[in-house]
Amino acid sequence: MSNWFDLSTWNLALVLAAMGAAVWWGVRGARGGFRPAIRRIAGVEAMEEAVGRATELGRPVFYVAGTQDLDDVQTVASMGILGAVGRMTARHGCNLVMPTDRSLVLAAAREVLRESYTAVGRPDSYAPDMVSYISDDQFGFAARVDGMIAREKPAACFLQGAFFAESLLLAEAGAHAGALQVAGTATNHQLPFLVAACDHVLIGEEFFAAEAYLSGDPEKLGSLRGQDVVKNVAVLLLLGVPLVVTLAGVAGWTWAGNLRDFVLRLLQT
Amino acid sequence: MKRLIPRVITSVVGIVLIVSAFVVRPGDDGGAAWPVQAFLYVDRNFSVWFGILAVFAFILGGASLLKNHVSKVLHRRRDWPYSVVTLVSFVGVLVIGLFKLGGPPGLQGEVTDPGAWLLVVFDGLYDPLGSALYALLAFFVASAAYRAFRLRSLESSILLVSAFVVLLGRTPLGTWLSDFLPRSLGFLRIDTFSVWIMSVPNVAGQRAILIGIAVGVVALTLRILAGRGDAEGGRS
Amino acid sequence: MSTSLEIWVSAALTLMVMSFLWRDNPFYKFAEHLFVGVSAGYLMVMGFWSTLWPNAIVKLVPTAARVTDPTAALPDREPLILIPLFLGCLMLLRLWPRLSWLARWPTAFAVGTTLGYNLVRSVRSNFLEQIHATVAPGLWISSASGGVDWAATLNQLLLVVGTACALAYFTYTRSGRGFRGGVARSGLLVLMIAFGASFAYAVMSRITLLVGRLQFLLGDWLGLV
Amino acid sequence: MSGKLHSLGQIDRRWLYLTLAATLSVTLMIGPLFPDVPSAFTRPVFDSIENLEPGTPVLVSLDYSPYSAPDIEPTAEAVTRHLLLRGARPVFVSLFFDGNNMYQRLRQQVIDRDFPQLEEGRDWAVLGYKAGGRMVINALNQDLSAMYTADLRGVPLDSLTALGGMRRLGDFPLIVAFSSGTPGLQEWILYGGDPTGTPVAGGCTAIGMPEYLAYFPGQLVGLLGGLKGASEYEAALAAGYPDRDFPRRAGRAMGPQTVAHVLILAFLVLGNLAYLRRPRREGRST
Repeated sequence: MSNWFDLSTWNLALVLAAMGAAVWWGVRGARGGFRPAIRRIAGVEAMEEAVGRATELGRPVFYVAGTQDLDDVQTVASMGILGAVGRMTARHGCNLVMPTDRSLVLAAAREVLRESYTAVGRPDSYAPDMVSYISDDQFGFAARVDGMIAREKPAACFLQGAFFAESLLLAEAGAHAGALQVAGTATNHQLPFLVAACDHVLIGEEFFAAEAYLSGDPEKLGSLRGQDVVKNVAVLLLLGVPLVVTLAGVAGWTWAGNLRDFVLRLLQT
Repeated sequence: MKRLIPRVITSVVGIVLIVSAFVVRPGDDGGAAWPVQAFLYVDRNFSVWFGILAVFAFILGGASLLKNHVSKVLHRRRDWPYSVVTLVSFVGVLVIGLFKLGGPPGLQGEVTDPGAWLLVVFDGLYDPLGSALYALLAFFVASAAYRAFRLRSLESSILLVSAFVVLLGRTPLGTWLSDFLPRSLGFLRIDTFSVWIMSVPNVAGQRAILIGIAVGVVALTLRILAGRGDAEGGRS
Repeated sequence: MSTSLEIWVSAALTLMVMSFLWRDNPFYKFAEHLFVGVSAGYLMVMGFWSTLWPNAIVKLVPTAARVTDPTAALPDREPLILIPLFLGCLMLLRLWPRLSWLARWPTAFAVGTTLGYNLVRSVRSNFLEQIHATVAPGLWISSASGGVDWAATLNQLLLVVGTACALAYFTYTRSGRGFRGGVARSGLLVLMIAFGASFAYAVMSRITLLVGRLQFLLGDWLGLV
Repeated sequence: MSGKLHSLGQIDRRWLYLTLAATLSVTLMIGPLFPDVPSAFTRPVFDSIENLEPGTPVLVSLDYSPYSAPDIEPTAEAVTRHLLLRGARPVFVSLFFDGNNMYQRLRQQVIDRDFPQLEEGRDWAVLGYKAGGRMVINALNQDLSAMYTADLRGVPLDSLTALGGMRRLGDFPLIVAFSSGTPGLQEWILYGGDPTGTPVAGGCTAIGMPEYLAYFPGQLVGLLGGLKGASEYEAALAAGYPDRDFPRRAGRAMGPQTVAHVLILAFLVLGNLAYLRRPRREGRST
């Protein structure tokens, strides 16, 4: 073995295998028909509320699926969320406006919305020009969407997907128009600005969890359950190991010292 | 077949590289068993090959740009004259760079050597345009600070207060404002407090995000290597 | 005021971009489209001469090394370099819709390499090392004189609890009420403080870039600074 | 009063743009220099370079583009000066396609200006940009020659005395990365520092500072964040080498920087006052 593998990396291999097993366990459970309960995600609940409010006020709902192309995982996840939003606007009979900056996203979004409107029995309310192509240019797109928001004064703006610097322009326009804004992104460096300017934000991982929840895909939900097991173990380690380290150091108990050495070796690569 | 082959490629490549991370790294004398050598060869050369593919991705990007803008011009779509600007500048820079115009004679030397025309393109066009586009962001932040960043909920309030303290702590104003505090309350000084925010709650939050993403990476990687997710990120 | 044509052109382009602050206009559009073309061309040139030429073409046809340097020693031929070149050519097939399915092969290779390399490294550096760095000091920090450093001990406790709560916020498959809900909620507040710090530093970054541009306009161009 | 404040909230954003530009321009023309002292994040970088043996090769990665240069280039300049002062031999690489150009600028500003007696290939080496991002680092882990057969001038690696016999990344005693995003410091930690055990020190644009601090001090020796980090480093350099008169590029830019922070803070306060005092009946539904 030692001629082939670097045995000092045993802990890394062990942890990797354990994490993989947890995810596999979650997915297998889901395939077996188990549906894990998902905690309430405020941003998701706010979407339904926002669409209802838009209907009452007779004003449109804006949806921007980020500014990246369809090869970005976040854009793909955004299409899942768009499907759910489309079902909401179809049920309430409220107007949906979706500007896009990529022709591929335009095509995909039309397909998703047509399915959504058909699924709730309102195929007649679906119109392809709900989704429009604006421009590929980052700021050019933002400027024109800003103009649309200022004119049409939407009651709700959903900014869901991968955003870069233009997030500020879009969120500011929505806030200024008095829209209820729900943002969601895994682009970490834009999160602070979105949190400051929007009413609800799906933060990083939460954005993908929301998509899994809204799409109802059992495998995604199962994988989520497996990941949660790993994270819970990590939380326990974070809280428990410092206690053991302290006990070993202050009280000088041998067993605590041995446990400390083992766990720290496990974590030390 | 159209779907199977790419999935097999992804899985095999991914699994081989994961294993190779655990293989022994012998010193310069070599002398490892042949399977180890094979893993090390793959580990090293796939990195090099990836770099070559990255350049093809640049080429593909340039070619799609060409295709898009040529079709805009041919069909006289909205704003087509601007597409001419893009096309001319793209082809121009390509000629200047690939033929190494200026600088050392012929194709010799480095494309960024003093005297090369590409340096002029870089300093006269690329740098000012890119820098100005990024500098716009300062204006957007200023206006959003005034018009959109609101104490609308507990979360956004905490965020804004934390941002406020950190920003203030980085100016002499912060030092001046907390000068009245007695020595014993030194930890309440705005500049000290802002360093504390950076090194305690900020690090706690950032570490949680990193740990969370690492777990997500494991799940995503396994899904794709098991052939469940689509390698292209799209839906199957 | 500068007498260099290059600086005048740069200044004019800078002002064209800045005119966007007034409103979207033809000058801005011109500048933006110019940037798209220039940067795409520049990227391709750098990729070609820095990587494709020495790492692929010269390795396949060693005499090519003499093109850029007539005195160069010729390297050994590496026939296997044909594999990435072949995959690269397949990638370009994406431009022809009928053959674009073949472009999935190089993408599959790129995804496989990215995932394969990244899995181990991100678990090591972002999972294990991060937990290790947080827990290893324990909860009892001694001062230099041998006693307890109360401030450092308190900070360490807050760091440990803060990290745990913030991570708990990123778990979803539970009801989210009661104790666990409270933990997750306080984790959200830790995250908000962290985002506040990010916000402040992002503001700093952006202001710096603007100062840089103004230094160019007022200094290099107008000579006022 | 609340009516006035509310109408303040409706102000056209172009007035805000103008205020910012005017304030910054005036401060730039006055040009104050703020005194600075190295923080706990900056100090370890300075010390680790101060402790290098003369003649040690150090891998220096220039991972930034000209658009982020004002926020990171002053750091790169100050640290490179320090490396050369200590007699260390920087070996420049880059993961950004603008890297070779950024090196040319650094050479003009630092080497040509302050160290004209040094010689390329002997006292420093330039391997330059390679495409592939993190994969470049991974290849360097095993063998520098997997990625680089020669330096930018075409001189084979074996003939570069500056390399001092370094064969792979793990041989270097220190990696210094200047980073403005991805690929950058995080990739150097994940793919370079952690697998090989080589210490990584870094400079980054301010925007990256909060995230990279998660790696400090275990996986990262120290961190110079943005203009402020550069200004602190310049101050440390001036204190450590009082007989050399180096430019204080970052220190000079800190004045307008500071004024702009105060202005943004004022915008935040005023905007929120207007928000909190808005007439109730309007609520959100306007």
